[in-house]
Formats: sequence, C-alpha cells, structure tokens
Amino acid sequence: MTLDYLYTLITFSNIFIILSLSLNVLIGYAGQVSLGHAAFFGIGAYTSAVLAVKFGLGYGTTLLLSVLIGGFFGFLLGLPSLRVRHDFLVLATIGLNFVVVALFKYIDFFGGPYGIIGLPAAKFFGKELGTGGYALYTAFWVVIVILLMIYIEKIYLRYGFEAIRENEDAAESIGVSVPLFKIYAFTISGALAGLAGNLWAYQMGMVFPDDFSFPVSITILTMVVLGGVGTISGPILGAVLLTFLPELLRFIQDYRLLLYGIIIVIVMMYQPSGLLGRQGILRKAFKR
Amino acid sequence: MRRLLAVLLVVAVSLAMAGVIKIGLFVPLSGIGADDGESALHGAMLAVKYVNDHGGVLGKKLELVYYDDQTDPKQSVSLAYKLVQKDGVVAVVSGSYSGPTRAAAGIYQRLKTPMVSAYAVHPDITKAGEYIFRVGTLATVQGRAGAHLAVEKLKAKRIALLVMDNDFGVSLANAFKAEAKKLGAEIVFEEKFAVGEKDFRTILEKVKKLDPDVIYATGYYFNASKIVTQAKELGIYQTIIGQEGYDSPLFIELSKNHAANGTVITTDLDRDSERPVVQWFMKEYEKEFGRPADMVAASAFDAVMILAKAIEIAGSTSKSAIKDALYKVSGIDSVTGFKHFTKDREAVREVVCQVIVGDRFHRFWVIDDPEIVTPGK
Amino acid sequence: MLRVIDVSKSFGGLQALKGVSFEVEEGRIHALIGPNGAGKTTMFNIINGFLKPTSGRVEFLGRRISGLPPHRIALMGIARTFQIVRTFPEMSVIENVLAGMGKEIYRSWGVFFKTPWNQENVKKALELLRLCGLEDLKDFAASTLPIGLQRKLEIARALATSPKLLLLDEPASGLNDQETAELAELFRKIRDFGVTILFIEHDMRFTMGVADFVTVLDYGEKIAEGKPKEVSRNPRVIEAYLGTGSEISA
Amino acid sequence: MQIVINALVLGSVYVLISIGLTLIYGILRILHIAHAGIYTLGAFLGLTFYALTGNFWLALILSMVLTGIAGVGVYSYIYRRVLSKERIVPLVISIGLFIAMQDLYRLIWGAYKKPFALDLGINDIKGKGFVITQHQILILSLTGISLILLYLLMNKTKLGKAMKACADDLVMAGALGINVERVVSFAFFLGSALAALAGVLIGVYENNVYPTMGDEVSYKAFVVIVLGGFGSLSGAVVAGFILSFAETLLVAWKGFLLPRDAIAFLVMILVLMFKPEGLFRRAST
Repeated sequence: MTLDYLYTLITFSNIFIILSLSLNVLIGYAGQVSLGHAAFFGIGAYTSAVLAVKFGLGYGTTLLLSVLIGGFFGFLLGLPSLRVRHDFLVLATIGLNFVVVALFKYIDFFGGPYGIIGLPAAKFFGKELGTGGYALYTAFWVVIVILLMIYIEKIYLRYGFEAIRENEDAAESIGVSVPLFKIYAFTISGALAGLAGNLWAYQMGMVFPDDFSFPVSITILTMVVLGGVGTISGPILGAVLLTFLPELLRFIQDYRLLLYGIIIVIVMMYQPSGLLGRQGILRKAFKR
Repeated sequence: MRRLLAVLLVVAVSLAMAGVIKIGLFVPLSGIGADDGESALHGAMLAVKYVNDHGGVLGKKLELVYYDDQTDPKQSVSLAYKLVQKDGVVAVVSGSYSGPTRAAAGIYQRLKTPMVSAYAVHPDITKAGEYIFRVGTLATVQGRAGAHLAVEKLKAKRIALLVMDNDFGVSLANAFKAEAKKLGAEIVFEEKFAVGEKDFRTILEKVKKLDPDVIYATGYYFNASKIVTQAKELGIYQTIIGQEGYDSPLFIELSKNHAANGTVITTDLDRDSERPVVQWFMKEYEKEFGRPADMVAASAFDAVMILAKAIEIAGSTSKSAIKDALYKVSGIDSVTGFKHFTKDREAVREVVCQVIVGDRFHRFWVIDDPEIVTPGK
Repeated sequence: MLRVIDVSKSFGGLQALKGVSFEVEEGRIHALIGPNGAGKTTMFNIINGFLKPTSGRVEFLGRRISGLPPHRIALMGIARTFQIVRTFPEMSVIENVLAGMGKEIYRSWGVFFKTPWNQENVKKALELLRLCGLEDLKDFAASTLPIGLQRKLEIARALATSPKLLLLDEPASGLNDQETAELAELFRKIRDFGVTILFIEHDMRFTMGVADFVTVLDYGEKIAEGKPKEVSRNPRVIEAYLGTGSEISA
Repeated sequence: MQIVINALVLGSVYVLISIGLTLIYGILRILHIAHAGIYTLGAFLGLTFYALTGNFWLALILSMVLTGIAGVGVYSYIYRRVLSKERIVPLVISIGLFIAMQDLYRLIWGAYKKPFALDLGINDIKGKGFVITQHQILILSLTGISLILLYLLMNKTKLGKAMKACADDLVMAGALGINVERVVSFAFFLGSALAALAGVLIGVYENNVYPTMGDEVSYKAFVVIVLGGFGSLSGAVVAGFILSFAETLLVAWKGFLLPRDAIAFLVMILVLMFKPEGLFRRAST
C-alpha cells in the first residue's frame, strides 16, 4: 500500500497541529510569544520514552504522565514570564530551549546524545496500530484538542487571556490576575505540547535530543503565525501546510529549502495576519 | 475500454522498467548536513556508474532514486515509505546522519527492505532488525583500534582525551578509554566539548600543563582542524590521534599553517592502496565532482557496491533474498576494505591508520587483528 | 469609604506625592484636580494598586488596601478607567463589558467552567450599554469606535465589575460639548445606582458643575479641598492654576 | 593571560555582530534574525573577492560595502513594508528570510566548507605562556578601530546624533525634521557592513566559510543585546565581552558541564530574572 507515505505525513501533520494549537494558547490567546516551544514538546516525548523504556510502563500511563509532566514544566518554566516580558520573553524562551536540549544531551539518564530507543508500539486492546491506525489515532487527539479550543473560546478563561494579551493594566483593573493567567496559559500549553510529545515518541519509537532543538520551535511558531495567530483554523492550516510543503516541493529538488523560506517571507508580507487570520484572504474567501 | 488502457499502460511501464533495478538513497542535501549529503550522493552515484559500466547486475542496470531528508527524521521516515512503496526500490542506502537513519531503520525493517547505512555511527542502528546493515566501522571498533595505535604503535603511557558531546564522540571515547586502560596506559585528562565548538585553547592549555604522551581527540574534520591549529599555536607537539571524522581533504585545507601534518587517524579509506577500484574511485571522483573524495563518499560508494553484490548473489530482486545474501557478501571491489558483515550486521574490515605528511594522507599502519576489528567483541 | 492617609511616593529622586491625605465619602462625586504633574494619576495608580506608596497607606471600607495587587483591589470594589483609553480592542463592545463581569470568577476554578454568555450577564451588559449609550454598537470591535465612545465603553466595563468606588481618569478629555453634557448626566445616574465616583479632570466647567467635593493637588501636595465653590475661590488654587497658565472658572 | 586574549578575541566578534542588531533593534524594535544571514553573506563575498583580487583589504572593503547595500535592501524591500504590523510579523519574516538566504548561499557557493587562507605576513606575538596569532591581532585591531570610528560617528557627527534620536523616539525624531528613512537605511548599512567585517574576520580566524555558519550567530548575538540592555551600543560592547569572558572562564575552571551555548543562555536567563530589562538599561533621555 503506497498510502503509508501519506499516513505518515498525516500523523506528523497531526502532531504539529496539536503543537501549533498549544503554542497558539500562549501567543494567540494570552499574548506570550515563546520561541522555545520545542522544549515542552521534548519534555513530553522524553517523559514517555523514559517511562516506557526504563520503567516499562504501559501506553495509557505514559500518555497521562506526559501530559501532566508537560503541564507541570509549563507551569514551572512559565514562572520566568512573570518577570520577563515582550522581546525579553522571546529570548528567555529561546534560552530555555537550548538549556533543556543541553540537559537531555548531557545527562546520562536521558540517554545522552544517543537518545532513548526502543519504545514499543502503542497498543490498544492488545492490538498494534498500523500507520493508518496511528494517523487515525492522532487525528482523534487533534479533534479532542480542537474541541478543547472551541470550549476555551467560550469560557471565562479566554476572556482573562484576551484581557492580559490586550492590556495587562486594564486586565488587572477588572479583577484578572495577570500572573495567574500567564501561568494558566503556560500550563495548558505545556500539557498539550506534552501530549504531542507522547504521540511523537510512539510514532518514532525513539527520542533524540536534536528532535526538540531550537529550529523546531521556529517551525512551530511559523506555523502559528503563517496560518493566523489567535484563531483555531489558522494554526491548523499552518501546521498542515508546513508539514506537507517540503514534500510537495520535492519536484524542484535542489531549490526546496530556498522556496520554503521565500514562501514564508511572501505570505507574511502580504498576509501579515496569517492566511486564516482575522484579515487573511482565505478567511475572507470562506466568508463569501 | 478504460480498463484495457490501464492494463496496457501497466504492461508498458513494466516492460520499460524491466531493464532497471532501483536502489534508494536518502541524504541531507539542504540545511545543516548538506556537505556530507552531497559527498554521500556523489559516492553512491559513482558506484552506480561503476556497476553499470561493468555490465550491471543480473543483466540489468542499477538506478539510484534519491531524496533530500534535510537531516530531519520526519522526512527520513516518510521517505522510507515513499522509496519502498511508491518508487519500488529493492534496497536502500542511508547517506544521512544517525538521527534520521535510526528513525528510518525501524521503518525499513517493518517494510522488510534491506537498508545499508553508509556512515551513521549510532550503535543501535543495526539493532533495528535483520534487514539493517552498516558499512561504516563502528565507533567502538575505531576507539579500540585508536587505543592500540596509541599504546602499541606510538608507545603512549599517559593519554589526554577530548570528547565531542554527541553519540559519535562519546562512543569513541568510551571504547578508547576501556581498551587503553586494558593495555596499561593511563588517561590523565578527559573533557567534553560541543560539536560546534571553535575555541579549544582553554582545554588545550590544560592539556599542555599535564604534558601527556599523545592526545586522543574525537571530532569531525571541522573541529579537528581547529584542535590541531590551536595546539600548534600553543606549542603542543605531541601526536594527536583522530578517527574517520577527520578523514576529509578539508581537514588539511582548514587547518592553518600546515598544522594537520603529523596527525594520525584511524579510518576506512586507504588512499595509498594499490587496488584498482580505489585508484579508479579516487581519480574518477575528483574528475567528476571537482574535489577529492572523502570517507563519507567512499562509504556510500561501498554501500551501493555491497548491495549490487548481494543482488547478484541472491539472483533475484526479492527483498528477503537480498537480505539473506547480504550476510554472505565478501570479496567485493570495495574502496574501504570491507570484508564481510558479522551476524549482527556490522562491517568487518582492516582498520587503516593514516598519517598526514606534506599535507596529504598516507598509510601509516594497518590493524587487522580480528580481536580488535571484529565488532561486538 | 476611601481614606488616603499620608501617602508619599517617589520615583528615584523625584517626589511625586508628598504626604497626601484625603477621604472620599460614600455616595459622592469627588473630583481630584490639579495642574499637570501634580501627581493625580500617580494617586490613582496607588489607590488601585499599580503602585505601592513609598510611605503612608490607603484604606477602603476600613481595610488597608495599599500593597495588595490591583486585581484584589478590583475584587474589593474599586474599578477604574485610564487617561489613555484601554479597552480590549479586538473584543466586541459587549464582550468588553462581559469580560468585566467576572471578577469573582477570575480567581476561582470557575474560569474553566463558566461562560460569561449567560442570560443574566447579557441582560445586565445590555443595561449597562444602554446606560452609556452604546447599545446599538454592541457587536462592533472596540477598536472601531471613536475615542469618545471608547471612553464610555471603558466606563461601562468598569461598571460591569459592580464597583462600590469608580475611579475615572480624565473622562471628559477629547469629548465635545454635547458629549460632555451627557457625561455629567451619566455621572449622576451612576451615583444614583449607589456607586461613588472619584475622578480626575482638567475641564473645570465640567468638574465644578458635576462634583460634590473637590481635592486639589499641586506638586504632589494637597493644597485645598472642599465644595467646588469654596475651592474655586481659594487663592492657592488660583495661583497654582494661574502659574501654569490654565484657567479656572466655575 | 592566554585566556584573557582568547576571551577578548571571542568578545570582539560578538561585539561586531551585535552592533548591527543593536542599532536595528534600537530604532525599529525588530528581532532581526536574518542578520546572521547577512553576516554569512559578508564572509562569502569577502572570500570571493579575495580569491578574485588577491588583495585582502580590497576584498574586505568590497564585501562590507556590498553587504551593507544588501542590508539596506532587506530593510527597504521587506521590513519597511511591515513595520506597522504586529511585531511578530517581522520576526517570522526574518526567520523565513534567514532560511532562504542560507539555502541561496549553498546553491551559489556550494555546501562544503571553504578555507579562507590568509597570510598577512605579520609574525605571531609569542610571550611567556601566551601567544597572539596574526589573525588574533587582525581581529583585535580591526575591532578596536571600528569601535573608535563608531564612537566618533555616533557622538561627533550629525548622522550619529540623528541615529540616537531615532533610537530614542522614532516618531519624535521624524517630527523634529530628521529624515528618518535615510537614518534607518544608514543604520542597516552600517550594521550590515560591520556584520560583514565580523563574517570575514571569523572566516579568516576559523579558516572556513560555509552556508550555515550563521546558525550559531543567529541566536547568540541576541544574548549579547539582551545583556546589553536592548538598543544600547555601549551596553552591547560591554555585554559582548562579559559573555565571552563568562564562557571562556567557566570552561577554563569547570570544564564543559554544559555546552557553551547553554552556558550563555543560562547567564542570559539569570540576568533576565534579576534584571528583566537587561544589565545596561538605556537611559531614556
């Protein structure tokens, strides 16, 4: 079946949809720009890998703990954001990414530069999923995360987020605790990135420190912004586009990366709010 | 009517394809690993040319299908399906680094398609299963050989160790350390450095104070050229021992003030070998691609040569037959002195020690003691 | 209701407030006036918690509030608007008001379960919008409103928090005569709802017309207070205003 | 002694690269990641002209001028059009630009590392327990000269003062009749030319030039401008040296507990935690 190629791409695309939606909680909702999101992704993936390989825990447990520990580190590493703002926060999160990857590399418990290999395939009712099954399984989580996002858009949480994004002083003046809501945003974002990390670890069957390095953070941010910050459909489109683009561009072989970069520049210049952003052409086209 | 056309099309295509056997290759051609990727691609292309010039395999021509993986495991994994299922290759060569190679190895094993890794060093790659082989010398073997070179040939008693902080550097250093201690030498200094490190003076200062007999420095040619340059600057004249990571003409070019001279390395590529295939490869590579061949190119060349031989032994393009045949391949026209695979699918070959004199690699010593060069011992 | 007791504030070497004390009584429309740089906005920022006084304290309903974070103070019943309007520009008008209605929920787990869009909230929001004359614009993004209407929206949002005390920082600036007259009307309505108002203003005709009580600051010190009539005749006040070239007329 | 020299050389390069970023950030508040691509361009142009002309100084000047022009091009054709947008937009554009630039260099100059062999005919200075190579002399002296010229430019010329005014308040500067457009273009020219200088010097010093050589620079330089207090030139200069000394000394005393980059970022995060506005906050005058 040649469909496996497609299924694999869909799986990766699903994982990155979850990542970009989780980053969107931070950037789009709460206005906290992070360029270190791959760190949370990595923490989730390593949690699953360590628990599954070194402690032999089953899939359900590793999934749950990846989300919890991802959320916990989101909380922990979100604490600096209480003191550090704007561009300083962007740079602090870049730093965080480097430090986390360095720790994976330098601590033998995490396998050092070898990473951790040998995650068993995720099993459901004793059955192993094929590539198609896993694509479907990750799609299930995408749906859950989208529903969660739709839910968040309806509850007070989002109003608190929007308030601190648009004006921290005004937010405080209506009773929104800015530190508390920043921590909420980092925790939720970290937990969802942890989920993505779990899905990645079982997809690859292994984790390497470099899979979570700074360029990955850049990719996730680009997905969110290219698609449309603050919307739900935007980050999804961004993730799908940037996952499939390198494959779709294969026909130009040698100019692939060049064109990839140029496309990002052009889209952002002419669609600065993102393709599906509030003023994006695609959004307008759909409204017709 | 439409169905008939479709059938005709399929027949036509299969007739046209009948004359070729496809081998896949994934390499980084853009992004961070693009230089090694290009070498690996060129090496593989040259091997295909060599095989086809010598009559092809099973009366058919070899064809190379290659894709850029950008050193990204996402891409190497999806490419695995593409190469096997869409392009219908019968076997695959990895010309990529450890991460993408290890990630893809699991997929090739699942798809029951033989994969030969050219130069990726991660020890677990071949553990993915019975279909996954490696041409390059294991870091553990090289580390061990390096220890013999240091202690037996260079009579070192006190050794300083510089360890690159990735899988390659750490494997080499661990194997070297264990063997050197066994041989009675003492490790007087050990420190890690990052792959991208450019300034070794601080470490080298410390090494200089300890005055060891030799320095075993893991690394790639771009680290190594800085290590030797800065060592010379600081007046360190002890022999520096390197490994295949150094094995690139760029190592010599990038070192300043001819500082590379005197360095001894363990590697797979014996440039002084009289074997015709080596001479042909070195000459043809430079003619075709305008630069001297390096170890990466040689390994990719051999990976294709080994696959060609395996297909011939198998007598068919059945993937499982090719896999079985790979265990039997030996005595091929190899640039890197490949002998055969062990049952763990690691390559056995002589380890060649080369010394740099007059800004050129020369043969220095050959280690062929099976105790040392057989992986897994 | 609100007692400011001997509050001083300095920024580096600059003394913005020097031992200011005054009291806002419940049910009043209380004005805080003074020339530019007198420390009025600094005083607001201290009352609602953005700044901590260097010395002195602020009490609200008999409890010390200086040192508490602003969202706690908001919870206790002090709402405010800003000199430079700070609506939530990407939210719609009604969402701005709804966002203001969650002060108790924002500090509880309710943020994860409750939506501001319940019937009761919407009804109350529409009432507040009607009060401020914004009902017809409820679905427009706040950023599309002219500045005068954004000021009103800010007031509506502040009222949405059900405050006991409302701090308004230059509510009349940028308004035309008719809007100013409407604003005075709005002030009285708000007071009639039982909300005490403390406001900063430069428009003296408006201030003297609407305020029950006036406190005057100059160079960080309180120089006068009393009924509008009394204050406008106070020589120190006249000097302070003349010194800056501003005009005082009641 | 040797450690001090090494740290000085490393710091010099950090400083040269950071000046451009600091100027640009100071005026436009853009996180100009593609600056690292500009730096790489400088190195390649320097190498190419050196190979063509055989004259290092000529090659250096040509590279600085052309790279400076390229920098102005990046500003006027790309950034200028998105300045009014949310700040994240130029950031992402900068990322895309950097990716495209690096791949373009690969297509033009090839993927392989290229040596930049230069012998100035100066002797290495050798003292008791230390050595300063000719390339280190080159870096230290050119950085010194550049910094002096920059100081004079910023403080003694109209253009420099205009640049400072723009950095303080762009709108106000425009209102005061400063030709903002010209000043910003010049800032890009100057910053990019200095990045080219850094690129050539690093190319010579490391003896190699390659398409992805800007990767490390792309984030490292930001550490310097953060420590330097964002937009403060003197802050960036001091911070560049602080960072290089911190990295070098930590390595010398403690060995590589963590890679250099992680050390740099740890320092940065700690500084941000205690001084959220950077070490040298710009006086707002």
